[in-house]
Amino acid sequence: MTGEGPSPPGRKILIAEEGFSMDEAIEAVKRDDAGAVVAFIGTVRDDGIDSLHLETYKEAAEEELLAIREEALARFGLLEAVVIHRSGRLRIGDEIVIVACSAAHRREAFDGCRYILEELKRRAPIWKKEVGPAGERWLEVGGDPAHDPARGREVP
Amino acid sequence: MTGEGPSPPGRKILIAEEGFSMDEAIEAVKRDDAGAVVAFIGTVRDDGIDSLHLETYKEAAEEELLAIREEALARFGLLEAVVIHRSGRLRIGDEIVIVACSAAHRREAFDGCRYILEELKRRAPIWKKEVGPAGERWLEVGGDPAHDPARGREVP
Amino acid sequence: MLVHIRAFASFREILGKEADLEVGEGSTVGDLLEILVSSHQGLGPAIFEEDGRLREYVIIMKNRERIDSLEGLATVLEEGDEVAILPPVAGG
Amino acid sequence: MLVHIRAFASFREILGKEADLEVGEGSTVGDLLEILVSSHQGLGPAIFEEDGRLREYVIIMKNRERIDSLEGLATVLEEGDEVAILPPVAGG
Repeated sequence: MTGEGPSPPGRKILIAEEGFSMDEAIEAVKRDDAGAVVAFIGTVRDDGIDSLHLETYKEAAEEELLAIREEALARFGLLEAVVIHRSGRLRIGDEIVIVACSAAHRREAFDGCRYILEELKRRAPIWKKEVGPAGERWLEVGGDPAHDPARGREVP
Repeated sequence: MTGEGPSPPGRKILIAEEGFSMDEAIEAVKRDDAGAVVAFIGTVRDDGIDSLHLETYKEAAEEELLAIREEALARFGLLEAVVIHRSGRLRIGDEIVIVACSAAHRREAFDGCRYILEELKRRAPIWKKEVGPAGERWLEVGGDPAHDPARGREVP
Repeated sequence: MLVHIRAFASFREILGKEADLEVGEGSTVGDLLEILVSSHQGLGPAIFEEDGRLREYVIIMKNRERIDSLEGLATVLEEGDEVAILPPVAGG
Repeated sequence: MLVHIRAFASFREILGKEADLEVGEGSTVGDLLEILVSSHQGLGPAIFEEDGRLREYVIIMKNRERIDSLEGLATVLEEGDEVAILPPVAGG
């Protein structure tokens, strides 16, 4: 299921210890029958912090991301989807995550990308600790209060 | 208004005669105060065509794209936005357009990107001609057979 | 006086890409289109309804501004104006 | 029998990253958590409500499956099981 495609390292889902190439992730979802690619890139925002430490339950996170990806492919008619999430220590501006999706048309690509992102935040066992002048702080809530998982499950 | 930023060629809006770098467009919208980047990439879908010819009223298209970009910055609180649209002859899989937006949070980045894309399709003086085995055909509305022209004319 | 005409996509295939056209002082956009229609077969039905109104999806610009936001077909032309005739757009 | 314990983020700071723990045959996830609570100060209030139920946002997994979809705290453990204790997630 994860071994069929091109880079990033031939995998659709990756918890990455190192930085990743946005171009490669986008190239990996392009297909001749797709007219639309939507990519979300989350970056470390300067909120007065020095760095962000990402901790993951790697095996469980990859399983969850694979499941979320499969759901999105089926529910939104995506043609391809790649998710890469960093772990480890990041600095301001570094990429945390990329969710890249392709579809025949733009609506599915937007909706599928957003679904994967919201479900990732809600379900994937990943944690963030902000490290700043005032000390360290675990961020405890990742989900968007406006996101309704039930609604997200419907094919639009 | 267009000269302040980094590449692509220092401009936020571009009608490009040649292929463009997706990575450069995305890098151009990244900012330390942004936590989210959303990029839409439209590509030539294989609908049994040989090539797609893009014709633009370049000066008017750039003015319109600049206006749409300014609207999106103001309405969605985007921190940065770059739009590059190809003109000329394209083949299956080639990039037609990239709309890259950054914002503090993902919701604004998604909504702003989608707004720019829909307004571009509705308002920018750009036309597509499909060239295939059956001859040539101008696409007269939106280029997307699933797209409803009446709905497409409304501000989304 | 001379005005500059530009046409795009399917209208370009009827009218040619661009041209300068001599029109009388005080001519309107409507006057200009009548001249073009009379000299280019197929243009009339392409841009006008049977009752003579401009088709809804046809865009005419004077100096890159839609004539809808000026005085429509009654918009008066001046020396050197650029008039563009645009079929429905299809970018993105 | 030995079970493997993993803890993450704020719970890792209380429990340590991972450890093997000896528990009696037939022990449940609830039994295991009681042992951990009794030996790690601060863990009890972090994962349990005052009435002894697991806090809603705390996730316990056995072999990477949430105990919610097994038998909850009554889920029986076997030799070599991996039990993970997760605070609210915050990825993306």
